[in-house]
Formats: sequence, C-alpha cells, structure tokens
Amino acid sequence: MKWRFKRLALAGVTCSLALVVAACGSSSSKTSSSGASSTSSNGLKPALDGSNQTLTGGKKGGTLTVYNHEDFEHLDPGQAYFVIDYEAVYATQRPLYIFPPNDSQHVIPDMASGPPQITNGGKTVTVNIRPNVKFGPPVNRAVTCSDVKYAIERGANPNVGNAYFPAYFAYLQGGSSATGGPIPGIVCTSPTQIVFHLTGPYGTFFVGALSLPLSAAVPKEFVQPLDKQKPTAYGAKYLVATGPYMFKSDSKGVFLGIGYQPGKSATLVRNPNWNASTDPRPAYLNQININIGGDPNVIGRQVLTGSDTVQNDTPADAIVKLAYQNYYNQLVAVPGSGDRYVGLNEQHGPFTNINTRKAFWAALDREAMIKARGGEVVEQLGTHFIYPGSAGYDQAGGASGPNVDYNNSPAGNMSVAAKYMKAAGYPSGKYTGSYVLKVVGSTGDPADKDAAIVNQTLQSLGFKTNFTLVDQSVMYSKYCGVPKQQIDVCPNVGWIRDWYDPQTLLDPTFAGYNIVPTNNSNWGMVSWQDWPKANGGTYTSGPLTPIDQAMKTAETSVGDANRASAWAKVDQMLVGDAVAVPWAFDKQPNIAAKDVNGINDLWNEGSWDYSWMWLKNA
Amino acid sequence: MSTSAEPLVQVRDLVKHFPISRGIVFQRQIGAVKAVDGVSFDIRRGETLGIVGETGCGKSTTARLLVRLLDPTSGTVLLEGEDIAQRKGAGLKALHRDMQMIFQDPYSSLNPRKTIGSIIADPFVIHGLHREEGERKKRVQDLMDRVGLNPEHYNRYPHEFSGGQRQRIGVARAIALQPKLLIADEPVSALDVSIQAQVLNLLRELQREMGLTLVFIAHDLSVVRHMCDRVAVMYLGKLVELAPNESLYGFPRHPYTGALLSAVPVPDPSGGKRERQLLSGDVPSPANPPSACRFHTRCPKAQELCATEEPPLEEKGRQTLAACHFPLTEDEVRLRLPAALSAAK
Amino acid sequence: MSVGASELLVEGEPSVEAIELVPGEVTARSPWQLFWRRFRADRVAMASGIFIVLLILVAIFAPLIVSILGLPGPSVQNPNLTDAFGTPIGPTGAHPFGVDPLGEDVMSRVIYGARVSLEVGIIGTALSTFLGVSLGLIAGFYRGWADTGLSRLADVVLSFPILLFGLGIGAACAVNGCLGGAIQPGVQTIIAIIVIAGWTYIYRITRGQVLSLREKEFVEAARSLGASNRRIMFREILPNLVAPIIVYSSLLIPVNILFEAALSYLGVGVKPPTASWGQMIADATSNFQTVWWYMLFPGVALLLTVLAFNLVGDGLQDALNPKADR
Amino acid sequence: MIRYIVRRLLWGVVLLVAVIAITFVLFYLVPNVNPAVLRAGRNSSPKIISEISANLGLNKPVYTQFWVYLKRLVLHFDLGYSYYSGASVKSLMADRLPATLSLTFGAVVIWLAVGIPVGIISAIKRRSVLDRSAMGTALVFVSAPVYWLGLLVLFLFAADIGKFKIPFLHGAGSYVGLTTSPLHWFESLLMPWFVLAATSAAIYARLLRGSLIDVMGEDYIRTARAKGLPEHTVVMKHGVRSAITPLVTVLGLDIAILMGGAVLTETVFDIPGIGRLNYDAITHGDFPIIQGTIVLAAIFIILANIVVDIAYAYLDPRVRYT
Repeated sequence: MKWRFKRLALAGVTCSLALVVAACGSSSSKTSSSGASSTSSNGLKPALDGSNQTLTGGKKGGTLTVYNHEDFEHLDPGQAYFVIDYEAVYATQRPLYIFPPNDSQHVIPDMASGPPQITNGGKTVTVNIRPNVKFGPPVNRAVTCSDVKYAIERGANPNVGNAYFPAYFAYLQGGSSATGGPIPGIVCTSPTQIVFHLTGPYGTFFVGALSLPLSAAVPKEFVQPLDKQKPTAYGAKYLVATGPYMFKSDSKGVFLGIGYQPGKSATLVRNPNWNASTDPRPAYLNQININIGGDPNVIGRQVLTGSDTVQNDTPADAIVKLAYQNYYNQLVAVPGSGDRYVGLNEQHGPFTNINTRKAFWAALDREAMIKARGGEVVEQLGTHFIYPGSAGYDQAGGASGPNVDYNNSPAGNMSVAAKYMKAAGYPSGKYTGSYVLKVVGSTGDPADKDAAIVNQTLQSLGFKTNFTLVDQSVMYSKYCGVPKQQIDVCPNVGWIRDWYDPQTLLDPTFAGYNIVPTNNSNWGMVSWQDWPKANGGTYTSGPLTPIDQAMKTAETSVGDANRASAWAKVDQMLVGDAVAVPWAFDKQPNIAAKDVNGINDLWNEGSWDYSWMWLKNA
Repeated sequence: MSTSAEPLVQVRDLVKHFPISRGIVFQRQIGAVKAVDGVSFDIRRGETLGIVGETGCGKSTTARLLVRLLDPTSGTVLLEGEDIAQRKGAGLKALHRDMQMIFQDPYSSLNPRKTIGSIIADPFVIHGLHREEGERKKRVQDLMDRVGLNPEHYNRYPHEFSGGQRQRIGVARAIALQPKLLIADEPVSALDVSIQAQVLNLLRELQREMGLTLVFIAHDLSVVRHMCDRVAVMYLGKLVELAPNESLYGFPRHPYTGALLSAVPVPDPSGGKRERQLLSGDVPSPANPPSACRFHTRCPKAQELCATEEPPLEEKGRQTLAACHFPLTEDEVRLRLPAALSAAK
Repeated sequence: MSVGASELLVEGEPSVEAIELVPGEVTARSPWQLFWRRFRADRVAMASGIFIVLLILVAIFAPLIVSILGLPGPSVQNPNLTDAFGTPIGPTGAHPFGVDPLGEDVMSRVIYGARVSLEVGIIGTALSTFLGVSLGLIAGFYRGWADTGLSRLADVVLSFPILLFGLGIGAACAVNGCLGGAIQPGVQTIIAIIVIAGWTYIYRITRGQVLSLREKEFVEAARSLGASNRRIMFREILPNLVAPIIVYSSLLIPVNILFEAALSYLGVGVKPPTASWGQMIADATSNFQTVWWYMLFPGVALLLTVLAFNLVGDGLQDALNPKADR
Repeated sequence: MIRYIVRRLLWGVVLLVAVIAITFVLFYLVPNVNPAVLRAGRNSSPKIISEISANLGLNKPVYTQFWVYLKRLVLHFDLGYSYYSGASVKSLMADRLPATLSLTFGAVVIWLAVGIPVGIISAIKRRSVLDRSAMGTALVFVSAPVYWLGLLVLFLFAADIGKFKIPFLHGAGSYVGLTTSPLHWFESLLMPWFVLAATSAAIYARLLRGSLIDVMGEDYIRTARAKGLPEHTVVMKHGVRSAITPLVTVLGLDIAILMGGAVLTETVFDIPGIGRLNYDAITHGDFPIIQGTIVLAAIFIILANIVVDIAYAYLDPRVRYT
C-alpha cells in the first residue's frame, strides 16, 4: 500500500514523503527545458497537469464524496501541517492571505481586506482585516485583530506546538523567545488592523507565511482555556470555523464524534455565518462527506467509475495506470509537488569527499528510481533542488538542470562515476576502504524500492553497506534527523516548500546554521560549522561557508525577482558541491469522477480545493 | 569379611518427614508426612533382615534412608560405626560401593533407552572400574551368566525381557560392585508367583556365595519367613516388633504382628479352627498419625493408656522386642494363630 | 498436534502424555531401528522428507542453481523489465515466475528465500528447543526455587500476545539491532524472538516429562549406584526425552517458518534486499491484482515448505507412537 | 472453589503487572520516536523540546513513569495518549474493539461449525477416503499463511477486484460497523471470517479427531456399546462429550489472542481493529498505543486462561482445585 503523507510530515521534518507524483506532465526528463509539452522519451503523452483548469462557471449545490485513505493529523489551524489537513483547514478557516488554485506565486487577500503594506525597509508589515467576517457557531461574533494576534501567538505554545512557527514567525520581534504569551512584534492598532514588526528586512518573505493556516483567526476567549490542556483540546474536540464550510458540530462547538469520527469519516457542512461577499472563494458545494480508510486500489476504481466523488490521497500505481489508459480526463498530475534526493553525510565517512559524492550522483540510475514510483506520468527527473512552480526554478537550470557531467546521465553512467572515484583517491574507480555505510531508508512501496536502488548503486561503487528500512517517520525523527546517529546515506529524503519562495525549500534543508541535534532537516549536514556535537546547541560562531553566506544574502534580499535569482544561485552552488543527489520532482496524481469539476491547488501539491470545485450534475 | 561382633549397620532414632506445602508463588509448609518417625535397629553382618508392614508404613523410606537416597530429618545411620550422613563427594560415592539396592518394579527400574549391557556396566562406569572396553564387557557378561541371563543378550533392550529376567538384570547391577549390604525393596512383589521363587532363590544363593548382608523388604510375611533371619515389623513409621524369625512367627507379641500373621493364608496341618483377627478401619494418615501408640485406633486390645503414653520398644522374651503396653499372650496366640505357635514348637 | 493457527502463532497445550517407543516384535532391534522402519513405510512423510532435503540443498546451493537455470541473481535490478508505469512483466521463458517492480527475477528470489525460511525455521527451533530442554531439565530435576522461578517466567511469557510483541521487538531492533548490537536486525532478531517466545512450549513438555521420569526407579537405581546429578540428567533422563522432543520440535519448525514470514509480511522481519517469502508477499499486496505472480509464487513456496514440515512432523509422531495413528 | 478463583485472579494480576513492566522497560530502552520531538515543530529549539518532555513526564526516571502509568491504569483504566494524534489510547481502542470482536466471534462460530463435525466424522470414518481427504485438506490449511490465503481469496472472489467476482463478497477495506448497516457488516466480514477460520477449523478438526479416537478406545465406551445404546448416542453423548474437553483449553486461548487483535487478517482485509491499531502504532513508534494494545491482549489471555481452568474443572471431574 502506498500512503501519502502530506506536507511536512511530522516533526516538522519532512516532507518528503511517500508521495508519488510527478512532473509537469510533460517535460521529458532528458531534454525539455520546462514544463511545456513535448512528449517524453518513451512516447507517452503527458497527463493533464491542471494548468488550464477553469475556476468559473460552476453550479451551486450538491454533495461531494471524498475518499481519504489516510486520516487527518491535525485540524486545528494552529497545528495543521499536512496537505491532507490543509484541504479541510482551507475550506473551514481563513488565513490573512490565500493562493488562488491556479496561481502558486501570488497571494490574494482572504481575511485581509487588501494587499499588505511593507514599510520600514521590509521590517514592518501592516495588514487590514475585513471588518465583517463572523466566526461560525457557537461564537457568532465578528473577527477582530486580537483573534488573529492570538492565533499566531498560540503557535509558540508547547501545548499547540506549531511546526513552522520557529521557521517563519521567529522573524517577529520577540518571536524566537515566545512560548504562547503575547508577542511584542504583533500589534493591533485597531480591531481591523494588525501590524507585524520584524527583526530584519524579511517583509516580502514574511507575507508568504501569512498564507499558512496559523494566521487564521481563532476566537480568543473560546480557545485560550482549551490551550491550557496538554495538548490543547482545540482542534481535537472543539473547532470554530471562519471559512465557507465547518465540521458538523453541536451547539457547544464540539465536532469530535459529530462531524469527525477519527479513522472513519468526516462531514463538512456550510458555515451559516459565512458571507460570500467577503470571500474570494465561490464555495459551490453544499456538503462534503469524507470517508477515511479503505484500500487505495478499491477506492481508485470507485472514484473512476463513480459519480460525485474524488480520491484525496495518492492513487495506487495500478489505478494511475488504469486512469491514464482508460479515464485520461479524470486524472491530473500536478507538477511542483516536492523534490526528492539522496542525502549524503558530508561530515563523516567517504562522502566528506566531494568527488565521492559526484561519483555517486553520476552512478545513480535516477530513471529507474522514477520508474519504481510509477514512471514519468507521475514523476519528473530531479536535476537540482528548486522544483517546478517555485520561484527561481528556471534560473537554477529548469528541467535539465545544471550542465555538469555527473548530472547529464539520468540512467547512470559508470564511467563518469569511475572518473570521480579516481579523483577521490580510489585508482580502481571503486571504493576500496573498509568503512561500512549506514543507509537508512523508509518502508512502504515505493520508497523501499528507491532505497534498494540506492543501496545497489552504492554496492556497485564498491561500498559495503548496512542497509535498513524503517517507517518514514522513524527514519526522520530517529535516524536521518539526528546528526549524532551519523547516518551516511538517507535515500528517501525530500522536501515540500511551504509556498513558492525558495527559501522555504532550501533554508531548512541545507543551511549549516539550521543544524539541530534532533529533528534536523539538513540531512547531509551541509555547511556544518562548529555545531557543538552532542550537546544540543545550534550554530553559534565561526566563519560562514560560501553556501551559508549565499543563503544569508538571499534571505535578506527584498522583492520577488531578487529573491528568485539569489536563491537560484544558492541552488547552483548546492549542485556544484553535490551536497545531495536530487532524483525526482514530484507530480501529484489526483483522480476524480467524470462528473466532478475538480479544482487542484497548484500551490499546494495539487490538493483538491473544496471551496472552488463543483459537480457538473448539481 | 570381618567377623567382628559389631553390627554392620546401626540405625538410631531415624526420622523422615516429608513437608506438605501449598501456595502458587510463595510456598509455605502446612504440615508433614511422618513417613519414618524414630526407628532404631541393627543389621548384623551376614544376616538377612526382613522388614514388613503394610503399604505406606515407611519400610521403603527406611530402605532409601539406609542407602542415602534420602537424607533423614534426624537420627543416624552408622555403617561399620561411621555416620553415613557425614559422607560427601568421593566418600559418598564409595558408600554406594558398600550398599546397593534392588528395586520393586522391574519395569521402571531399568532405563528403557539403554541396552542391558550398558545398564549392568553402569556401576563400573560410574566408579571408574574396568575402563577397558573388552574387560568391562566380559565382566558384565560374567555377571549376566551368574544371575542366569544369556550373556549373548548383552545388546538387547529391557523391553525384550520378561519381568523375572528384568529383575535378574537389576540383581546383576546391584551385585556388580560386590557390596557389603544389599537392600531388596519388595523385589518380587511385581512378579508372577511362579517366578517369585526363582528370584528369591537366586538372592539366597548369591547371599551365601558372596557373604552378603541382606535387608529384605516385603509386605508379604510368608516370603519373609522363607528368606530371613530376623524380621522387623513397621506400622505408620514406627518399629512395632523386631524378633528372630522363629520367635516372630512362633509367638508374635504385638497385636499388629498378630493381625498380619492371621491374615496370611497359612496351610494349617492341624486342621484346627482359628479365630481370625481382622483389622478394623483404614490405616490412619501418616500426615496426622494417632497419638502415643499409633496402632491404638485399630487395636483390639487397646486401652486408655495406649492413647496417652507411647510404649517403648523393649524386650518381651525370646529375643523379641515389641512396642506394646499389652502384648499378646500365649492364649491369644493359640486361639488366633494355632499354626504359628505349633510351628514354633 | 500442537501447531496453532497461523494467525495465533501459539501452540495448543501439548496433548500428548508421553510418546513412548512401544515394543514391537521381539527382535534385537533398537527402538530407533523400529522407528525408522515405521517411518519409511509412511510414504507421504517420506516424500515430504525428501522434499525438505531437496529444499535444503536448493537453499545451500542457491547461487549454483540460479546460474544453472540461467536466471539473474536475486538482487539484480533491471528497470527494462518494467513498463512505463513501473508495472513488471509476468512469467516468460527467461523469467518463469515473472519479475518484481524493481525488475528482479521472482524465481531467483523465491529460491534464495528458502534460505531465510529454513535458517529461521531450523536454527530458531534448534535454539528454542535447546533452551527449553535445558531449562525444563533443570526445573523438573531440581524442582524447588528453580522450578518455581522458571515456571512463573514461562507463565509470563505465555501471557504475552506473541505476535504483537514480536512486532514491537522487530521494529525496535530494526536499525541498530538489540542488546547493543549483539543481535543484528533481520534474521537474528527473528530468531531471538522465536527463542524468547518458543522455549516455553518445549520447556513445559520437558519439565512435565522430567517430573515423572525422575520418580522412576531407574533414576533411583542410578543414584544408588553413586551416579552424579549430571550423569542422571544426561544419561538416564535425557535419552527418554529424545522422542517427544523430536516430535515437538519437528512441529515447531513449520510454526517458526510461518512466524518469520508473518513478521516479514508485517514489515518488521527480514528486509530487502534479502529475499524472504513473507516480505515478497507483503511487497505484492499493493499491486497483487495485476502483478499476481509476485504474490502467488512466494506464497506457494511457503505453503509447500510448511506443509512438508507438518507432514514430516506427523509422520515422526506416528512412527514414534503407533497407537496414536492419525 | 472461591479460594481457588481468587488465587488464580491474584496470580493473573501479578502476571499482568509483569507483562506491563516488561513491555514498558523494553520499549523504553529501545529506540523509538521521541514524542517530544514529534510534538515540537521543525527546527524547534531544545528548550521547547525539553518543555514538551516535561509536559509528557518524559524527563522522569523510568520507574516513576512506570508507576504513574500503572496508577492511572488501575484507577481509571487510563492508558495514556497517543504520541501521534494525541487521542486517548482508551478511546482509540474502544473505537477499534467492535471490529475485532466482530471478526473474532464470526470466525469462531465458523471454525467450530466446520471443525467439529469434520473432526467427528473423520474419527468415526477413520481411514476412509472421506477421512483422508478431510485431514489432507486440513493440513493444507494449517500450513497456509493466513495473509496469503486472504490475498488469494481477494484476488479470486472479491466483488471489487476479483477475477470471479462474487457480488456480496466486498473486498478489503469495506468493513462498516454493525450498527451502520447490519447487512453490509455481515457481507464485508464473510471473507475475513472464512479466511481466519480456515486454519483454526483445520486444527480443531485434527485435534478433535485425535482425541475422539482415543476416547472411543476407552472401556466406558465399550460398556456403553454393550448396553445396547444406539451408536450415535454412544458417539455423541459419551464420546464427543469427553473428547471435546481438550478443545476448550485451546479455544479459550485462541479467542483471547484474536480479541487482542488479529493483526494479519485485519491487515490484509484492512479492518480497523485492534490488531491494525497496534500494527500502525508499531510502525510509527507510537509507544502508548503499543503498550495499550499489548496490555489489552494480555488481559484477554490471562482471563481466558483462568476461565479455561475453571471451565475445565467443571468439564473434567478429575481436575481438582489446588
């Protein structure tokens, strides 16, 4: 079975997940420069990629049935971090900004009444809040600035434990030391205006973070008492909506057991207090019934042949194939759904040598790895780290990636590999040392297949390996995410951006100053400085490596275009240093019944957006 | 063989209690079975001593205490004046060369997984004698021959032999080390009557040839009479009477002995009538024996004294030791055991 | 019969009092000769025995056999054998059992998979039998505290839901092994689980038998000859345990093979690239309705192997205890 | 009798505490996901992690954690909260139990209904073709891995993916609660029931056949026959009644183990039961759920052993309460 963790799997690490997916439907892995539509090398025409979906002209009404193989993780907007959660959260909650389904690079106001004003050299962000948005029952009052302020502040509360707060909201003044109390960097100048004071010129970047669910207002007087529980009961038992839909609840706001049976089902109904005139979303559907669980192979068939229904998770391989061959118009493979690479430990063992890393890159049959995930319909060859749909993708090399010899043979090239092995000091072209590599991959089809290919490649280069597979979450939280474990090769890591800005893609994964003792996401320990081994500090001192230097520059650049090129430069440096071996840019396959006008959020892994889609026969 | 007047074995105040315990995790003792409860006697060199009594009276326990298969709760067993309880290690092993035992059940006393050759060779192996293969085999075959077994059956398994043959195997094993004392624990009670005599004769023969001292345990008084010089009678862990063969059968003094004899179907040449003395009731539980004289609950002659004061084992004439306040009189014996008395005369 | 349902993976209580070698005709035949004659007469058991011998040979000479058959090695990946969607090809002349999604030859992997099954089945059973017999001998022979302690320990082990427990241990030892690396992940861990869980059955049987054997007079006879405890245990009692132990351990082998396969199926046992039947079946679950060969052949191999061991076990039992003819 | 039951129960409690302690220590010592890390965000500071650790009581020594766990378990049957979802383990298990119970009892009914008659007929018609083929089939089922059998049945007959679709045999993942739709509940469980029952039916048939053959050789059966009782009365009343006693022991334990979660069957058929819960928890390293399911299963097993012992004493007068 194949499960798809959506976004950032636990612990904040991840993102890589087991999704199957693939790339812009079109680009051939070898030649084409970007998403357009040449046919791929094996002659398959690309699947639909969602780029020409129509957002207007829908019919109102009807009930959509959704099949979720996996259950939700968190429905609290302060905690939600998986794609699967986002789908429900964005239908029921309103952050300050959202992305329209078709556009992954420009936000539009949601709870905000207009675009943000970035002043003070990028250090202050001012947002006006719509005056007439009401909380759903049982709160039924208008949203004010303090509800938004509290929503963000609670993200730092350990009982809530927002996964991305430290990464993005630590830019707020007082944000890095917050533990749930008031943050001085958030100021309500009036009930409808909120001002964010940042510690540096991060305004452009910070606005992106305001599209995440954490900025969705929560009714402070209702939620604050619940947040005292460990963990909070908000989102677990109680929930109050601001969006067009709400989980079916009782009069006290309890939805657990009413609108949500964990592991079984969930029901979204219209929020009676929602006012269409305040919201860019059309919200055609009357109700959304979500079935949780079930065999992906069965679900897939039900969806393809049924009516008024979609599958939420990644369909099984066989279903994708079936859909592609027999139900072509019901399949969408949305590009830009994440990248995957093999993490190589730069601080221990043979991969401290750049030539060894390049040799492995050259030897790896990345096409076989993609094939194991379902082939080019759902995957695009990974050639660098900023993936399609993110700012800077084309500047960083587009589909074919940087033109370096170790990157030019997607099916693996042993003679190039041998050249680099020789350069690394192994005259035979194969590794001859006695070091045994620790390789920790993740279980579950198809991740285990990819791990097996990596293992095989390592052995073909002469390495001895201690190869193990564990559950993906364990792989991250216990092995690859713990520098002390000194895992040499992590074949199944990857990342999904939080929004189009490449900082959300490269900073957590390759910045030396972001290395932490647990929950680390710089799996290769790239740019490791003097991280105090074993005793829990973060980066403290020492000269920045060139890569870190470039990241710092990029982080503080202002304006979308500047940021894109600054981060593309970082990407090229990463490829030049062969810090890890990218092998796939995911496309997310989604299937729908033929009478459903499915709308995919291109900015969010192509997930369904219930607030925009409609039933053709409604 | 020493002919000194000192008895071969002296048994003094021998006691053996088996604890009764209960509990699943932690066991605690809630009582004891008094299998042997203060027994003293001597075994003289070269004699055959019989020990008789009903099932459960402690005779087999006594035998096992003699050869240290069990350790006594208290009391001593002296072999040639030396306390066998002091033997340890090699000394204990050596003790087993001096004392050997023949067991009751010829089916369970032979390991079904071993050939009889290796069963009879066991004593040699254990004591490191005749280490050379060929010699050992010859010794074993000699022994087989001596007890009347076909030496060619050396490689056979016990299940291929009859009960009587098996008991001969047991005898061969017991005499292999040429012990000073041989204890036969009901050696024939599991055998057909027709076979019994053969085995008994074999034992007598061996005793004579090897100058063995024999302790012969039985519940059948007639077998004992055929074999023994002296006879000890036990009841519920106590010795109630100890007398030379003729005295015991001729003039039993303890009422219990009398009852046992009266139960034996002795052919009565005189043809006279006799009054059977039947034991009433069951044997009391050895876990909770009657006070004082243990026989008083079933004794036809019991009086109040018997329940309060324990009679000592003392001389009652004709070299008979008996533990009884009111021993049988000649009249009583004549009435009840006419054959007995006449046989003694 | 003591094999539990494969879901349960727990034996029923031993139903046999004592399997005794019953005297046959009065000839100078040892009990083993009698037993062998009877076993040889049981054609099904003999055929199964031959199958097992062949299987063991196949496992030992797997590389040779694979190359004779002209198959690629078990871990040779070939992406050309899968279509554009990653679906592998089915049985063909070159790949009689088809290939898996990595393009590895299924027949080759089935052949190598026999190694894991047999290793776990035989070594696991041997070790748990050894432990069970040793502890059973000690408990039954010395009784007292040793017996109390060991029997209570066995009670505790038997109170565990073994499969759930095995799952936990298997997952826990997955990367760095257990006991500071003394037990490596994979086969070693599974064997450890089998030993921890499996000794109790043999222990109980052995203990029960020793308790009754030690009361037999031949034990007293040996003691009265001056035999040491060790000699009594090993020379007098142990030979009488051989028959029941053989029967029970022969019936434990298939249980343990199924146990390994179940753990591997659940993803905590033997992991790729090592080929294991259970793991292959697990791998096949995501696409078995199309890639049926990947599910079918390892399952058939597993079924036949377990069946053969069960038949041999039955045959041994019948041969050692002709009364209980089944 | 009362004393006996009380003592058995007390010993059962001791066993349970031992099981809990062993799992606790074992899973505490071996590597698992650190729940504090799990809760904390990405790039979270050590300070946050240690705060969460303190919240969860993870900074206390093992024995304190164990004591707290035990206390909550005894006082409130509170088994803690999932590291993952934060839901209470008790409620998760309560939610899953009906599926497991449905699966177990349906399968038990089937395997008894099949296994017992087959066992009896085989014993009576010993050595007949019927007997031989029944026992041969039984041995095949004993040898077949249940999950593989499940896949095979799904492959062949499932209504959704089968090669020979049988419309009412819903495939994997089709389980619904009894209260939702009794008919669908029944249909969705048919395949799992039969697959799970197959092995056990085979074992029970073999066991019963063996013990019935033994019993039929006993003296009292000969006596009953000599009295002129009709053969079926002899077999059913005298033979089967005592031959079935050994099955009781096995049955009790089997039910208990399955109630603790039929992991394999639940996995193959994707039934949201206790076994599935445990399996998922183990792959995620979700310790409170692992511990909870093991405790639950151990309770079932220990209780079953006690019940079986007592029942055995009723059925077999030779057994004494000691």
